[in-house]
Amino acid sequence: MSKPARTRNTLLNRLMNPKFIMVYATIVVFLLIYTIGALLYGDKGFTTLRTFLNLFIDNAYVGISAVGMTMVIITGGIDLSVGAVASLTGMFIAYGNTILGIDPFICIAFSILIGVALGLAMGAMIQYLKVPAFIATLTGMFFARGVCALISRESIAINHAAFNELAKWRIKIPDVKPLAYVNFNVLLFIVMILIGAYMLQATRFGRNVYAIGGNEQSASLMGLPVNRTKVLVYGFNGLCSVLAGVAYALYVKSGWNLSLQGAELDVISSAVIGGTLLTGGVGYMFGTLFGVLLKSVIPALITFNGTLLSWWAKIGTGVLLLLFIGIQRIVVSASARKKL
Amino acid sequence: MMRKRMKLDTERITKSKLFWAIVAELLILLVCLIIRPDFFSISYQPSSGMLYGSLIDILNRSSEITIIAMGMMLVIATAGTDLSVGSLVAVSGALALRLMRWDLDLYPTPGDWSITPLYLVIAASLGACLLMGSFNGLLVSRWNMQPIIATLILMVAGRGIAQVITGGKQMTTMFSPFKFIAHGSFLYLPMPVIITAAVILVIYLSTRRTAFGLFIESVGVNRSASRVSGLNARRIIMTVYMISGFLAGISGLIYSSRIISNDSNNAGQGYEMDAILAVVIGGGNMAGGKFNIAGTVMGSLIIRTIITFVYYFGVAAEAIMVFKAMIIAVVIILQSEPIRRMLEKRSRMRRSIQGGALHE
Amino acid sequence: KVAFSQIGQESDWRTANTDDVKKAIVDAGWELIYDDAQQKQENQVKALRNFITQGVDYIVFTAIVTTGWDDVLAEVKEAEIPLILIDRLPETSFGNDDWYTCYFGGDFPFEGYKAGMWVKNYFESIGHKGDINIVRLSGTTGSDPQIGRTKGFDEVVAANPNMKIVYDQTGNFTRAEGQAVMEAALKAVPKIDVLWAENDDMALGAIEAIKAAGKVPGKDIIIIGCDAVKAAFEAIVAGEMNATSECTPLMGARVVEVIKGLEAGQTFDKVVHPVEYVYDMNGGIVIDDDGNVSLKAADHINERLY
Amino acid sequence: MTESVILSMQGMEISFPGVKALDRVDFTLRSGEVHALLGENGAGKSTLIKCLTGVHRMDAGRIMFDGSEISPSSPQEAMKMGISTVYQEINLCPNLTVAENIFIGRQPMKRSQIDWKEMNRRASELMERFNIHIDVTRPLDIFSTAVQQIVSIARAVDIQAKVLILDEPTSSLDENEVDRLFRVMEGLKKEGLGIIFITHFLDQVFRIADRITVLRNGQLVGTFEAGGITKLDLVTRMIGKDMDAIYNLKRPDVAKDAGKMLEADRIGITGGTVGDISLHVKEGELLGFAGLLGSGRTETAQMLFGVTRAGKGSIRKQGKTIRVRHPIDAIGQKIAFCPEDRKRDGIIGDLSVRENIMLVTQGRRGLFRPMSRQEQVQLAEKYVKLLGIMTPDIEKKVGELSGGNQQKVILARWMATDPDVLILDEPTRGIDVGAKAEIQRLMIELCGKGVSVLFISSELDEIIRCANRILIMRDGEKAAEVPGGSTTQHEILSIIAGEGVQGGVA
Ligand SMILES: Nc1ncnc2c1ncn2[C@@H]1O[C@H](COP(=O)(O)OP(=O)(O)OP(=O)(O)O)[C@@H](O)[C@H]1O
Ligand SMILES: Nc1ncnc2c1ncn2[C@@H]1O[C@H](COP(=O)(O)OP(=O)(O)OP(=O)(O)O)[C@@H](O)[C@H]1O
Ligand SMILES: [Mg+2]
Ligand SMILES: [Mg+2]
Repeated sequence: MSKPARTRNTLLNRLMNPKFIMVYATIVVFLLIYTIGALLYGDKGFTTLRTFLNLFIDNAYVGISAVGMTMVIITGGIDLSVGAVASLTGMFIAYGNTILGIDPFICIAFSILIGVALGLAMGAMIQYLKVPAFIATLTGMFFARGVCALISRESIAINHAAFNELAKWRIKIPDVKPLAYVNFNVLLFIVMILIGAYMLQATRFGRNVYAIGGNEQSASLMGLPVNRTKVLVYGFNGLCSVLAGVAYALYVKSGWNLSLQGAELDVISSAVIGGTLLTGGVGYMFGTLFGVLLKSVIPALITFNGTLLSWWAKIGTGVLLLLFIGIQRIVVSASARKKL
Repeated sequence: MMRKRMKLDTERITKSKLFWAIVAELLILLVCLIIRPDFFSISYQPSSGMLYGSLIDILNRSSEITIIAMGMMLVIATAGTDLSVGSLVAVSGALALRLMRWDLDLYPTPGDWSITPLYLVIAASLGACLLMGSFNGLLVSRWNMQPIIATLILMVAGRGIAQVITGGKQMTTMFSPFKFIAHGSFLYLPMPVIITAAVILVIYLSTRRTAFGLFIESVGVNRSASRVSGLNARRIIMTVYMISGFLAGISGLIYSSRIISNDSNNAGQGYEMDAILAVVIGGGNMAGGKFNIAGTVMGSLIIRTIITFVYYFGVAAEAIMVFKAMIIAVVIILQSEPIRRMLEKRSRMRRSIQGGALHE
Repeated sequence: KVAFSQIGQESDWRTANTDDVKKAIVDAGWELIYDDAQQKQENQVKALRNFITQGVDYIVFTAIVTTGWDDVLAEVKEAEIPLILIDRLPETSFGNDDWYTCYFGGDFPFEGYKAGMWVKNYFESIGHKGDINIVRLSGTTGSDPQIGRTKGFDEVVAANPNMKIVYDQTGNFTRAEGQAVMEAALKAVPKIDVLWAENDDMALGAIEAIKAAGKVPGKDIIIIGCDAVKAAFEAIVAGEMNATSECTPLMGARVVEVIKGLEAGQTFDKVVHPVEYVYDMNGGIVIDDDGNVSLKAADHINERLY
Repeated sequence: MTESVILSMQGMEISFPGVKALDRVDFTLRSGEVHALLGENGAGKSTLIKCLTGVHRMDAGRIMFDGSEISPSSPQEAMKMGISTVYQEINLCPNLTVAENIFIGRQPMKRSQIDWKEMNRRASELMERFNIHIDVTRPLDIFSTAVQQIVSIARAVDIQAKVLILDEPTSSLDENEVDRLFRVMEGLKKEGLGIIFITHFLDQVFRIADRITVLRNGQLVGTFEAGGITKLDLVTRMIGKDMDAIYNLKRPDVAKDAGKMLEADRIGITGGTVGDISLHVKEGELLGFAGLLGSGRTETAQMLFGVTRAGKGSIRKQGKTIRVRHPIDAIGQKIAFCPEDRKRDGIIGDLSVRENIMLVTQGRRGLFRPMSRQEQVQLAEKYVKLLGIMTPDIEKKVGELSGGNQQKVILARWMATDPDVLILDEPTRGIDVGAKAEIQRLMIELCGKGVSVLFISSELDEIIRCANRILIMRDGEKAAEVPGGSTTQHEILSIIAGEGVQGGVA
């Protein structure tokens, strides 16, 4: 009697798992675009480590938010409030510190409280009142933006010694020119990605998230804590939005009620480009990491070009977006064909 | 028997989402009435030949969103979304102005003239939007791209295209036939209201008087099963995005005719969200399925009423957001299934108590 | 190499501004690196970082928002790249002002002030007695021009008790919203004498709303805008608008002048405002405390290119 | 016998809009017994289970479990208390691996991390117990319905519980799998579990059940000792009328000179699992398909209908070569196909019964010739009556019907198109005895009108009883073709098992 062939559980085998195809496709496209950039603008400094690290520095806040968003999207939901909540965080810190003279770290704690509470509230609305996530979080977004505007309509600078210290803190990479460094935001981004990946991969909570995205009704019949998980996911996303807001505040050291408008679309598309399916059930943190990088390499390319009219830049962004998704599709379908 | 039927009907009415949308709209209007009764005054305006009043404004200014929402409604019914509509509004306007003026480098004083005949202007604008709609449709139906991402492409690029068309300039025209689209009147009503009514009628006839509506809903609920049942799911999805693009084009013509110029930067800004909101308030399900034309129109009216309310009473415009959030939250929560079921249970209980009392 | 970081393209005025600066730089024979931030502060920060990486020689910068530039501007300073600010002057916490070379841009409060003076003196000139009911369409709340122009106009209102602002709402600097807000204002406010729109686009939108209400713009309601774009001149000549307070987007010449000067080792005043006028139908209305008068729009319409 | 009562439900009541699904139902379960729950489609069996496990909130009634009163508010709670359930529709997550589906929510942990290795190992072991040899690290959705069903059973069985509920676990299993399941059930019974077993296969009931409870229209008919009631008696009680006529079905008569209606010549999927199938069916003939799970019956049917494209071979209808690349083509050729996976390819859940029935007919008429409301209602009502679909009215959402009734709606949809060729992939799955007989009668009646029927079923006796010819498939290929009627179940089984004694048919 022939024993069925056991697949060996080697690292290679695990990495070659077909479920990671989308992630690999993203990485391939990223490398491709990066190479193109290097060929075109290598002489202008596109290939320097600094440019590469700038991708992280300039997009850390998007990435931090995308960690929570990835989780939300895996449950089959969506959260449009992230930009507004991050902006609100900035307002809290700026207004609290500059106008009211409160320690910015207390403001951050307060923001976390509010952000998580808003997230949980939206989650509860979605889960218990069966309001579509799109609408529940859209109201959340209007609400947060409205509160921003009510706090102040002018941008407020943040000027606090410890806060400035944190913003300025950086690890310099030795022996490279031009100067390259990693700052607090980048570390926060990487740490959040790792935490997110750990949660999704190694905890029951994370697996429940996938199960809910696969089929919510089934998950509930299988006896999983669907309600609790989903509400918590939105709460966690609220936390991520606040942290993104903190990162953004560190980045620009001010609060403005109109900041981060449309950031939610950046965050969502980063996650989706990284291979997360909006229908739920599929997505990986490392995919999201590369999604963020991929999404941020476009503006970098366009700036390096430096001659594009604003409108051509917009069209260019669209075309590049189309290009990625096209290539991603081709990579995925090619490997799918090979499998058969 | 007769009584039972009537009871059933009232039950059905209170259970429908449309009912709650209407209730919400009436409540907002009631608040207006209490604050200032003259909000409701409608008079005849001889100089423009139409009725004049805040209620007319609500109808008039909701047209852009209502028209777009009609397309969005069909797209949502197939379990999609179309984020590009706002940008298409800009494209349509830009193309129209470009065709009428055709003078990128000069700024001659605008007058009652046009380089291109109006029908060509309209055909070209709508045609371009139809084309862009089919681009969306292609990506979604053929390439199986996720609708949000697929339409994000044109959402970003669309405004760029609009600016390329006009060289980034805002051009004004005084061409009176074009002005008529938004400022003219018919049957004492502003033209946009008439156009909107026509669009609603056409959408109604083409979805409810043919099998198109059923097919859309079927594909939206279960694409795989619809395919097995012999529906050409791809073609249906494609068509729906084309309709959405086309209607965005109409909306864009109204918008640019209103301001008798193009505005590639601001035209249609945020329309996609408002349209989606209107559809959902009207009872549409983002996951696809049944759509409700009357509900969607109601949703659009609610949104416009809130804005008009804010303008009319001079409330700080920043409050629009908070206002919108609160009113929508209330409407949506009232419409939500658990709450409706609760209300229903309660009314049933009350009825059974009454029934018991009757027997004694 | 000259790098130029622009806010985005939100209006015609901005387009004219961008075109003028870019053209001037290119015409001067320098290499231009241009970045459009598409209304996002973060994009501008990215662009500035990028300019540093690319090692440009000068940076021309229009800040989308007043605050939040400390870090990146410190980096610019560190890299010893001369910074030329135009249109908007950001606030920083640097304590001194040697982080930028010079600033060139409109004096927003003064623009508002001139508009207010024009209204006051216009009504005096036609012998109007009693209250002047003013509707204000303000710009995007929180933006520099909105804050400045509102402040300047309010100064005049405060000094003249017969000038009353009866309705005040934002029109976000766009034609469509200017129109919709004016439409509501016409119904909510029984008597309107003056419309003061904080930019021309809103005024042009409002004109259509006024017509639809059966009133004659420019006669029944006196309309004054701001910016002085060509479309406003046309409206003034056509008699549908009364005046506009200039805010010039033409900054390219000054930018080139500064850079050339810097190359030659000159220094410049930190803050310079362009000379701006008020244009109206007939001219001759006093618009400031020095007795300067408004110009007749019809005489200048042909020199307007934007 | 001194079995103690572990679970008792008294006076259970629940109503949905338009139906009273349960009306004062009592039910008791002893530990160490298998208690069968029977009734027609829509009788309320699944609903009773769902009330017990907290999916639905009952309107009235008391549940005693293990000596104390409980009122579970969610499946999660019920599971914690020791009630493990396999629901009727397969309720698993298609995106997760087989192993995860078995262990989700109770994964083995190591240092507060999920121990994936251990989990996969145990999952493999468990699947071997059911003689399924698959890579448990592959996502569930690539496996067939049967495998999925076994996965969900494996999950329920592995949970340490006091009560195990199986709602139609055997509907898509073949004989071997059923045997294996029963062996597992016997084992659990010995351990003292109480098992509730819902099925429409009366043979199976008599094989394993100790007691039987019958529901009809949401009301309790009675509880019987399995030894004290005959099959016929049981059917009569379930359906409420005498139905012995159903066992006297006659195979369709095929005219000697009947032409070939549909022929397939060496069709197959390039690079796929099924290849080289040739078959034909004559006018008015009923061709049965037998085979093990995954033998490729479904894929063959899907090729004939254009759901999956046949990469090679040709298909002829009435002598003319036809191209079927999309179901539209097949429908145009008057072929109808009632798919196996009802949830995915069949029902359109949010649409009403009426709309579901008229859908294909309307599709054929095209966009611009819509059926009038009256026509639609007539059509729907005709088939609701013909097939005995239990629904309060034709505007009810199909998704809210009981499983069996959903199946009937799909059947109605295809019958309404008046086809020449009707392909039925497991049409009798999850359907009660009465309705099953009704469907068989309908098939034969259709054959009498000249329709050719291709009938796929995992129930051999059903095929043997009805089919003129039986096509037996093995491993994606045609293994044999035998005449119906004269062939016995045993003969077919031996062909199916054939030379390929693979895996380990114990
Ligand atoms: N969620 C629901 N909403 C409305 N009605 C429902 C719902 N679930 C079940 N019903 C109705 O309750 C009745 C009983 O259904 P149930 O699923 O319990 O039947 P069943 O005995 O399991 O039938 P089958 O053998 O076909 O599975 C049916 O008439 C059905 O239409
Ligand atoms: N027990 C099993 N072990 C492994 N793979 C299986 C098993 N059952 C089904 N499969 C998979 O399903 C594929 C064929 O399924 P298909 O649905 O066509 O067969 P079927 O005869 O209709 O079976 P079913 O009765 O499950 O519908 C096989 O190629 C195989 O990959
Ligand atoms: Mg059932
Ligand atoms: Mg099958």
